[in-house]
Amino acid sequence: MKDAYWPLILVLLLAVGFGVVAVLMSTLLGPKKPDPIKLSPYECGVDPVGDARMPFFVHYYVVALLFLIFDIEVVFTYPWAVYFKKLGLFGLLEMVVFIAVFLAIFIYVWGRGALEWE
Amino acid sequence: MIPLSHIIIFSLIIFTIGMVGALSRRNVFIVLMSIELMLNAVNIALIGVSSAMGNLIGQVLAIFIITVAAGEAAVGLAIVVALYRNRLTVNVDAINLLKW
Amino acid sequence: MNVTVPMPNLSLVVPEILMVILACGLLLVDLFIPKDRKRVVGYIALAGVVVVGVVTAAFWGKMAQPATTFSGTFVLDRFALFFKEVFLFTTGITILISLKYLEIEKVSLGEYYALMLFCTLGMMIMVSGADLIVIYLGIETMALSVYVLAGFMKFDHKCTEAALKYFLLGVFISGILLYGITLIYAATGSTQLAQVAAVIKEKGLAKNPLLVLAMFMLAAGLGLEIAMAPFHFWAPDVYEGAPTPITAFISVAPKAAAFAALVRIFYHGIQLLEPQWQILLWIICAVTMTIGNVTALMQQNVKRMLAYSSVAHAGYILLGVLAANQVGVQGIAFYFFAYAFMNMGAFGLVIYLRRENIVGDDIDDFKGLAQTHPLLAVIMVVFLLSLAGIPPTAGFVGKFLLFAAAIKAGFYWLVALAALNSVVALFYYFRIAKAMYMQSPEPLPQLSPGRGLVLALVVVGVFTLFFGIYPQPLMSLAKDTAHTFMMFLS
Amino acid sequence: MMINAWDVVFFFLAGLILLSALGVVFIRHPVYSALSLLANLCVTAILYLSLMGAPFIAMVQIIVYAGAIMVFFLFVIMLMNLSKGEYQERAVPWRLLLGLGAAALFAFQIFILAGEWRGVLSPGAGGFGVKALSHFIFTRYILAFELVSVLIFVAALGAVALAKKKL
Amino acid sequence: MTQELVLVVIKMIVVFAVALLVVAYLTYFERKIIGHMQLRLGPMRVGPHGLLQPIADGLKLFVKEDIVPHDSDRWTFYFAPILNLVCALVLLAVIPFSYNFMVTRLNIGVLYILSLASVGTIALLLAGWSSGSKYPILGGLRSAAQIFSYEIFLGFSIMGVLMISGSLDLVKIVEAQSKVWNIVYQPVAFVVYIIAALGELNRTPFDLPEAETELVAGFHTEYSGFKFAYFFLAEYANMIIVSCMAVILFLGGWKGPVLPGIVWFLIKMCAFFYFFIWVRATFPRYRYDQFMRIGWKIMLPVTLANILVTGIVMMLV
Repeated sequence: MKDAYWPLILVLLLAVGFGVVAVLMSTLLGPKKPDPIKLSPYECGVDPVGDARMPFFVHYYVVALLFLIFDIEVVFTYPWAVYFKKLGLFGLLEMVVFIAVFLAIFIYVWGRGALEWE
Repeated sequence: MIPLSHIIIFSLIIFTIGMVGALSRRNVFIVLMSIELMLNAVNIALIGVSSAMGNLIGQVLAIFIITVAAGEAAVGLAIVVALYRNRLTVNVDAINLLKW
Repeated sequence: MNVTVPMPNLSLVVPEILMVILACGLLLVDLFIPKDRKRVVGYIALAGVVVVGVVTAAFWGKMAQPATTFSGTFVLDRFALFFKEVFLFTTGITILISLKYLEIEKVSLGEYYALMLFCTLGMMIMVSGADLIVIYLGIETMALSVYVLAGFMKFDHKCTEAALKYFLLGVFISGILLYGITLIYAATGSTQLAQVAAVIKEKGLAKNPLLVLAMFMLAAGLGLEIAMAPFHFWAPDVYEGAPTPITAFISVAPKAAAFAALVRIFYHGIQLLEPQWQILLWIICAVTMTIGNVTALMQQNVKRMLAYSSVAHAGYILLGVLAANQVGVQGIAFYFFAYAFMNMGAFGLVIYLRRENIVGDDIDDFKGLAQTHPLLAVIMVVFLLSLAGIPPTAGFVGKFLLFAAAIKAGFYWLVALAALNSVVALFYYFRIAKAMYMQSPEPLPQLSPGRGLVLALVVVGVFTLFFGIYPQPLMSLAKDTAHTFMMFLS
Repeated sequence: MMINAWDVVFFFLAGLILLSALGVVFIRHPVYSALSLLANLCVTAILYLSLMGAPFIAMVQIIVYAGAIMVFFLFVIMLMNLSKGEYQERAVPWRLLLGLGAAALFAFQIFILAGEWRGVLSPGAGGFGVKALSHFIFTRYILAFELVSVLIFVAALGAVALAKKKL
Repeated sequence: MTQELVLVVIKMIVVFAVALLVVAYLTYFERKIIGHMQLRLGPMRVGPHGLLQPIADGLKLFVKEDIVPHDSDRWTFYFAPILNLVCALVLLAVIPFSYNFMVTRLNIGVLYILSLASVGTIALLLAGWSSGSKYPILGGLRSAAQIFSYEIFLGFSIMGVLMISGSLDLVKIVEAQSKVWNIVYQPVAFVVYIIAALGELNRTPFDLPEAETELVAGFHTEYSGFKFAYFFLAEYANMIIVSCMAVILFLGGWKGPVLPGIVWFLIKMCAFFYFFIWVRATFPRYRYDQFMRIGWKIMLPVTLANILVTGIVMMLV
């Protein structure tokens, strides 16, 4: 079987079509009895307190940052892994250096306590 | 058969749109995203040229650009976060302690 | 079947490798050093920089011919070595003047030094890159570290703001730089400078509009770090907002790196477009000098004034680039060392005046310095003389070389303009001197500089004078640099 | 017949990219703007895949740009979760003028450049495999490859140093 | 050309229909199996042994009132579940159920799957944000943080397999396992893959976004009706994908004696389903900090070491 990308478009269309149509149908078919309490944000039955704004959680930010960084490493490792057999020892050394630097990042972040979730 | 000029002109248009956004919008996030748009336009041109010439250097550069864009996003948003802590705003207009 | 990978000649990148190891090691060491003894990190960084400097200097004798490695993406020649020494020197001095400052600002952290080392690494790659991709990555490594350093005092409003402005502009301009690289690639099918030059020659692309446009974009992209008009307006803001040692650093090292990269790309990559880029640089040079000097006249804040003065200096150095002859490159090389001495010194003095509650960057803070600290005032005068280009200082020799190169290349009008500008510059340098000598002092609390700062001031002060009186050693080094660098062109 | 089909594909994708690019710049709310950019990046990936024979870049584009950078953006926007009023912007005419100036400049460039391209894209001719690309990155551009790790180190270092409240 | 098109369409419809059916019955079997494990019977009322239960559930969700909270951001509120489902469904297109049976074959199949999986995260973030209420936002951020953390380890864990097979093409990866399955060479990677998959699927023991005690119900607190069902569908569709990938990467895909390939594939896939359900019935939930610690402090170094060891061993052999 040869490579072909065009079927992906069909698949995408089918998936989107299914998604949109089903949601629309259910919106049209379902009952409509809105009332203010039902439409208010859910807070365990208590009246909503404050707006949805909250303090900045820096931990989430750091995790997202780590993800971004290691995602880059993953992306560079794919072509290397695929080509590894041809590259041989030299390729391995290249990747050792590359991973070593990322490990340094990792140790640094760990040591700074950015991985601790209090 | 698509002439390469189409691709390049197209990428220039996108690049310009990004430039307009980066210069005229006030929300830091949108300014940053407009800049990402500019980089994306560069990538379109690079890959177009690369595949028209049958030369892979453009694709290599494109990968590096994407990587650098990630680094820039990390640093840029960190600066925005630091600023947000100090000022509780992300609007470039409100950032005016220093006169340009 | 294995592909044969030519083992790169790693010996040429030893300084860079050492730098990476130093920076990473510094960070890891920093994790285990208690909060009150962070000064040690600074000492380690300094020692490391000195070692790398010595190692780099050891290459000098061997590099009579340029050597390339990593499949021609990296080149080591005397030009690169010379500039690497400039960066390392600047970094060393910056670390010295930071030691005390960081304690006053309460941000003594390993990250600070590590970022500075990474920044230096980026610049070292920039001057050695023989491929636009490598140069670009070097620029970005440098730029990202500088953005963070500029905003390092993250609870200071001005500081984060300066960082944001610098960052937004920098990233925006790097997009334009990239488009320039893309256009060069599109026109020649390569990003390697030697190949680009060969293709231009072979196909006669010297008047190709693509390349001309690319040239504009590259000049713009590098012009940001150089702080040349019309991309100079970030400089005063960032210089004012950033921590003062970093301001000193930004005003010298990235500028030198960007100039080196510009010279390498223009001379080795697109040298056949010389008629075009001469017109471009002529205009930029004239505008940059004038804007820098005229706006500097109106500043009250010393950091801002020095910022505009550094814009003006970028204009003078552009004279050397424009000349495109051996004297020009020699002048650029010499001038950057001289500029490193005098500018670091001037900013060092601003740091000297830094007290608990006073930033020390207003011109009034200099009032009557001659009475309270006569020696300090004398040193400042030396730096000011050098910045203004008056003998017997290194600044004079550098400026002389640059002007000579421009005259040799026939840019008489431009040199006349530059001379006029130098006269204008005298006025604002004189204002600081006047404040120091002719105004009575306000009651000053005791200044308590660190030993590092004193040492740094003495070193740069002595160098400024020494190379002003006896410039031969540095001149001959600069001449060798220019000689090997220009061999390509003949 | 085939030629026309590819032209149609190109103009369709280009139109989508153009629309979403305009969306990024002119939509008021940053979350919608980010979604527009997301669409832009994904359609660009389709463009690479379908017309330019660059499947690996297309995937990297989605993994890194759409899957990491945009997630990061949205993440930070949502962490701050500013209320709607804070997205109001003052209209600044001179900024707009600056933008229009840039646009005019580039329109001018397009006129200069339009005649300069002789190459053509021939989609369907099969592009480069991943391995060809690997060969380039891991033999010729080793230095750049290793430099990337340093660059990312700098980014991580800077971001942590700036964002963490106390170190 | 036309023939090809028709073939693709038929395959596509078959795959989707079967997948949706499998998803529906997965929920049934999950309830049944867990029920039996806990000495209960599970659903019994609708149809014999409750066999029609999933259909009843689907119908119920379909005709339920579709509540859109007034604080919500209407467009994104609708967009998020659709994006989530679409990202899960389009992945089915490249899974080779046997040597010949797949919608389309890509030479970068692995990347295709990982790339779209990462876009799915955005849907969760959007769902949480668009609800305009604090629990969903927190839940969305949590799920996203969890999913993309574990995505990294997932990516690294399959690197060893890629090194061995030297291709990103799923079919070639299976073909490379003709003699020995990759699980023999890559046991560590397999274990990491399974853990990462559990984390990425938000399943017990890592179903933290839905930790009722802390966060009500996670990012889909405000969702109801069919939009809610979409998240559910997407989760189970992702489970199918993850299982398929495990089979392809580590367990030799459709390879097996006697029986036709596709049967082997389905058998292996069902074993994974059973495993996931079993884990859910057995393990308690982790705390969020423990979860993150496991990920970043243990799995990341392990996967990196695995890559290097694989490399060294491949050099020596």
